[in-house]
Amino acid sequence: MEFAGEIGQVGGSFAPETGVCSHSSVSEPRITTTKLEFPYSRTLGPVVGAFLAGLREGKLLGIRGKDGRVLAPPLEYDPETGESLGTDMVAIGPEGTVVAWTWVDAPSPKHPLDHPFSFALVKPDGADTAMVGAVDAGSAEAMSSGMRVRPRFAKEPHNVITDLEAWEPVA
Amino acid sequence: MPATDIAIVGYAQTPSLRDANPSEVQLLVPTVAAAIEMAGIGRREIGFTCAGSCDYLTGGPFAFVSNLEAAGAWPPISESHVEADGAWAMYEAWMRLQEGDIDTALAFGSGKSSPSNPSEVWAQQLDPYYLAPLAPDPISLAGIQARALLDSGKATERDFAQVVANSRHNAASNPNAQLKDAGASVDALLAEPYLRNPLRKHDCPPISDGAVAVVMARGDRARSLCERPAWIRGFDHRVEAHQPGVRDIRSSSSTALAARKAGYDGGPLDVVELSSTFSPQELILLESLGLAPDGPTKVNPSGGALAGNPIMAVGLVRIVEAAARIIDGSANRALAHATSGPLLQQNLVCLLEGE
Amino acid sequence: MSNEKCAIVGVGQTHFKKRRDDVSIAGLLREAIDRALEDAELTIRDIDAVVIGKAPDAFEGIVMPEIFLADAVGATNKPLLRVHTAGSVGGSTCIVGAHHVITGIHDTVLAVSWEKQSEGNAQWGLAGGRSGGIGAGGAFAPWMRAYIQESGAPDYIGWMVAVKDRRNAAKNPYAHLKMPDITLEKVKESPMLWDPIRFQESCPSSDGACAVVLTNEAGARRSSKPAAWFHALSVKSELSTFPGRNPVKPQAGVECAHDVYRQAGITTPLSEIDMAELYVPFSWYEPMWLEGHDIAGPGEGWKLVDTGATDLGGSFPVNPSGGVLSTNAIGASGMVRFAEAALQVRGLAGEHQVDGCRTALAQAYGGAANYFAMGLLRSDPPA
Amino acid sequence: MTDTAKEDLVMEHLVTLTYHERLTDNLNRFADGLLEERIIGAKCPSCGRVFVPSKGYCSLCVVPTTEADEIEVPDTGIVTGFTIVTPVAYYGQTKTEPFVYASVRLDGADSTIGGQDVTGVPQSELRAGMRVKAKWKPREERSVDGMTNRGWSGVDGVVESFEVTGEPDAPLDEYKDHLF
Repeated sequence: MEFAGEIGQVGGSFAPETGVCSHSSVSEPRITTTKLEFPYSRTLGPVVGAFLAGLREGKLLGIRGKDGRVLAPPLEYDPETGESLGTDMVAIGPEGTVVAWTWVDAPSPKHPLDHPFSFALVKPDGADTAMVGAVDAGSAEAMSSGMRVRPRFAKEPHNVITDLEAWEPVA
Repeated sequence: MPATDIAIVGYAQTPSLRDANPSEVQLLVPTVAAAIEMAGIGRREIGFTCAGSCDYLTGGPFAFVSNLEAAGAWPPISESHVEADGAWAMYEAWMRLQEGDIDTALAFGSGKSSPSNPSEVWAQQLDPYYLAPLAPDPISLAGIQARALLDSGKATERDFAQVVANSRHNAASNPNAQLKDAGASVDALLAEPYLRNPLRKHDCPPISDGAVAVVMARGDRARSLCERPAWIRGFDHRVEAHQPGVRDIRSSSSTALAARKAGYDGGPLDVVELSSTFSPQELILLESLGLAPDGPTKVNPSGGALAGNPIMAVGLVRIVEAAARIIDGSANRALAHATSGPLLQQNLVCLLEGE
Repeated sequence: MSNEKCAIVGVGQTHFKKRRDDVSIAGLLREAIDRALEDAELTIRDIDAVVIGKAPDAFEGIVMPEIFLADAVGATNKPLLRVHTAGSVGGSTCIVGAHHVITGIHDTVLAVSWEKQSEGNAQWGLAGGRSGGIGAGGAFAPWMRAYIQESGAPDYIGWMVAVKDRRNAAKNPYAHLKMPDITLEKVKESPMLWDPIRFQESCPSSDGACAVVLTNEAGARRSSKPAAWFHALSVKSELSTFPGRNPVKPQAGVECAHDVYRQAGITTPLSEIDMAELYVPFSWYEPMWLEGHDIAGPGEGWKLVDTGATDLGGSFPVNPSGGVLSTNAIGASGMVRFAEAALQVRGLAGEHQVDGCRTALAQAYGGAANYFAMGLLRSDPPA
Repeated sequence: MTDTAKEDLVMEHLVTLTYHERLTDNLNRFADGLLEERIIGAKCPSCGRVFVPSKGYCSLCVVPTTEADEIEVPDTGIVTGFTIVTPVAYYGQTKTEPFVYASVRLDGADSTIGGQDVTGVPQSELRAGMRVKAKWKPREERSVDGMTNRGWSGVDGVVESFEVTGEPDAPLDEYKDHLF
C-alpha cells in the first residue's frame, strides 16, 4: 500500500525521478515527463507589500479588522465581512506563541528549511490570529502548543514570506 | 426555493486506482457511458452537461478540454465546466435542471493524482503571497489541524485510529476502494510511527486516480427511468475564509451552514458519506453535522476518502455512494459531503431521500 | 414552478493595463467588484452567492485561485463557484450567475471574471509551458485565411475592424489600448504576426477584472437605475477537433446563436438587435462571427464592416467598447461583453453609448472556437 | 536591492511542477511503431473513421478502440492548413526564427497531425493541398521521449519534417474538412 505521505514520491514506484525511460521493448510502458515551470512575478498592493517590506527591516506588521481584531498576516479585506481594511497597519510581535503544530521529519526541497522542523500556527504578540510558519526547534520533543517563539529573519531578504526564515524557541 | 423533485437515476465510477494506465479522458469515456446506460436514456437526450476537473492536477492549461470528448460533444451540446470537484459540477447541472426546459442532465468529475506530486501541487493552491512560498503540503496542514483538535480535548489519537480502522473495515466490501483491510486494528495502527506528528501515514489519504459520473432527471421522467430514484431534497455549498489562522480549524462552520441551507434538520440519517481525506476531519465533520461517530447513522459505508481519494472525483463519489444506497433500497435518507481548499475551507452538502 | 426574471443591475470593470502593478490579485478583483456594487447601490453584504471565472490557472501559477480569494471577494459563509470554459469563461460565468437567480435559488448574485496576465505569460500558458508555442493567433490564422478565401473579402476589412475598435476604445475609460489617431495605413504597416494577422489587428495582453451584479425582479425594483434584462442565454460546446469540423463557422456557434434568438423571439437579428459585443481577439473575427451567428448571410459579414454598419454610429454597431482587440484580460473578456451590452441597454455606456439601444447581444467564445456563451439583454423585462 | 517603492511591491516566485505519467497503451504502441518507421492509427469499429494516432476511443462515436482496431497508414499525406509563426519570447521558448506549423492529413487517415514542419518549399510558397511525405530521422536520432498523453509532440521526435513531393496538389475535397 502506498500513501500520500511518501514525501518526494513522484508518480509511484514506476516513475524515475529524472528523465524519461527509453524502452525499446513493446511491452514496457514508457513514462512521459512534463515540467511546468515559470518565474511568476506578483504585484503585491499596499498591504502585502507593506508586510514584506517590514520583514526586510526585521519588523512584523498586522492590520486591524472591522471587529477590532489585529489580523496576522495582514489581509486587505476583512475575512468575515469582506470590507476593505485600508492600510491600518499595526506593529506586532516580534515574539509569539505556538497555537498548533506538526513535525516534518523529512523536509521536501520546497520546504523552507532543509532539516527537520515544525510547521506551526504562530500567534505574534499583539495579534489576534495566527500565521503559518516554520519553527526551527531541533526536534519534535522541543515542541508544544503554547510555547514561546521569536522570529529569525533572513540575512539576505528577497521580498518573499521566507524573509521570515523561521521561528525559534525562546530559551 | 429550489425544486426537490430532481433525482439521481444513473451513476458509475471507476475503481480508485493508485496509478491508472488509462489517461484521464480514457477513464471518463466508459464511466460516462455506463452512467448513461444505467439511466437508460440516449446520449443525445441529455439536456445539460457539466464537468469538474483541475488543470494543474492533470498537468497543464486547458487539460479539461479533452474531457469534453467523453461527453459526446458532437453534434454540439449545452455544456459547462467547473474547476472543482465533480460534486460542484453536479451542483451546476442540478441548478440548470431547475429551470424546467430540460429534464435530464449529466455531471462528471475526474482526476489523476498519480502523475504529480500532490504535496507540491496543492501547496500552490494556497495564498500565493503568505503561504505558497512556504510550500505547506496538505499533510502538514492536516497535522496542524489534528494537533489543534487534540489540544481542544475533543478527540484523541485513538479516535483518529478508530476512524481509519472503520474505513478499512468498510472498504473491505467496496470493490472500488483502494485501501481495505477487514482486520485493521486500532492498536496496530497506533503502533505505527508518525508521519506528521500527530498524524500517521494511515491518517492520510492514498494517491488515487479515478472518474465518476451521474445522470439526473426531473419528476416523472426520473420515476420512469429508475424504480427508486435518489431524490435530491437539498443541495448547498459554503466557503470560509482562506487563512487557517483566521478561522476555527477544529470545527467546520461551513459544513454546518451548508447542511442547514440544504434543509438538513438534524433528523435521522441512514447513511452519511463524508469527504474526510484525513482521519481527524471525519470527527470534525460529524460534529458539525451533529452526528456521533458510533450513532445509528452509518458513517462512510464505502470506506470514504481514506479508502480512495481520486481528487476532483472524490466528492461526487461520496454522492454516488449515498445515492446507490437509496436506489438499492438499503437506505432511505442519506447525506453526502464534498470539500475543497485547505483544511475543509469549502464544503458542499447533498441531502438524498428515497420515496 | 416558474422561473424568475433576471437582470444585471450593477457593472464594474477595472482599468485594464498591461501590468496593474499597483494592486494584488484581490485588489484587482475588488476594484471591479466594488464598482459593480456601487453601480447596483448595494454592499458586499447584500450578495447571496459568488461565481468566479478565469482562464487557465497556469496564467498566474495558482491552483484554483478562487479558494485563496474567497474572503477577499466577500464570499465568506456564501456559495462560491468557479467556472472555467477557456476564453468563453467570462460569458459562461455571467450565465452561471444568472442561473442562480433564474432558478430562484438565490436573489442577488455577484459574478466576477479576471486575469492578471502580467504575473505570468499567456503565450507560455497557451503553449502548455513548452517551447514553440503558436499563440491563439497562430491557431486561428488558418481559419481566418479560409474565411477570406471563401468570402472573397478584401484585405482592408481586417484593418477597418482594427481602426474602428481602437478608436472606440478611446471613448471607453476602462479600455487598455486607446488609439484615437490610428489609421488604416498604420495597421497595414504594422508587422505581420500570423498571416493574415498583423500586430495592430491582434489583441493585447491585459491585467483586469469585470464584475456584474445579477438579481431578480424584486431586486431590480430596489435600484434607482435602469436594469438590463436577460431575455436569452445559452452555452454550447463541441469537440475541438474532428474530421468534418467547420472551424470557420463552428456549428456550436450557430446553434448557440439560434438558441438565443429563439428564446428572445428574434427572427431577423440584424434588424431586431441594436448592437452586439462580440469576442473579437483578431480583426477578422468580426465578420466571421457576424456570419457565424447568422446575423449576416454567407459572404455578407465583411460587407457590413465595409459599409460602416458596425461603426459606433452605424446600423449595427459591433464592440463600441473597443472590444477584445483593445482589451484582453482573457478570463474577464467574455464577461466584459455581457457587461458592456448591459451598459448599452441601460443607457449608461457614456461616450460609447449607442443611441436608443434597447436590445443588445453579448457573445464569448473560447478554446479552438469550440466553446460559446451568448446572451441577449433588453431594456425592458421579459413579458 | 534598490529601495524603490515599486520594487517593494513585487514578489518573484519560480513555480516548478513535474509530472510523470505512463504513456497510454495506444500511444505506447504508436511510439513503438514510429521507432520502426510505421505510423499506427485506429479505425473506429462504429463509424470506420481512422484516427492517427489512436486516442483509445472514437471521439465522435464515444466508443473505445482497442489494439484490434489499429491499422498502419502510409507516411504520405496532404497539408490541410498551416501558420507561419513568428515566435514571441517567453520563459522556456527556444524558437527565434519564423517557423512552419502545419496540419497534415495522412493518406488513409481521417484526423490530422498538427504542428508539423514542412520542408522542400520556401515558407512563402507553402499552401494547403500540397502533397507531402515524412522525412524520417536517422534511426539513432529517433526519440519518442517527448510524447505525452495530452497530445503534445506526436511524431516530431521521429519525423524530421514532412517534405513536399512535387506531385500535383490534392483536390480541395480531400482536405477542406480537415483544416485542423
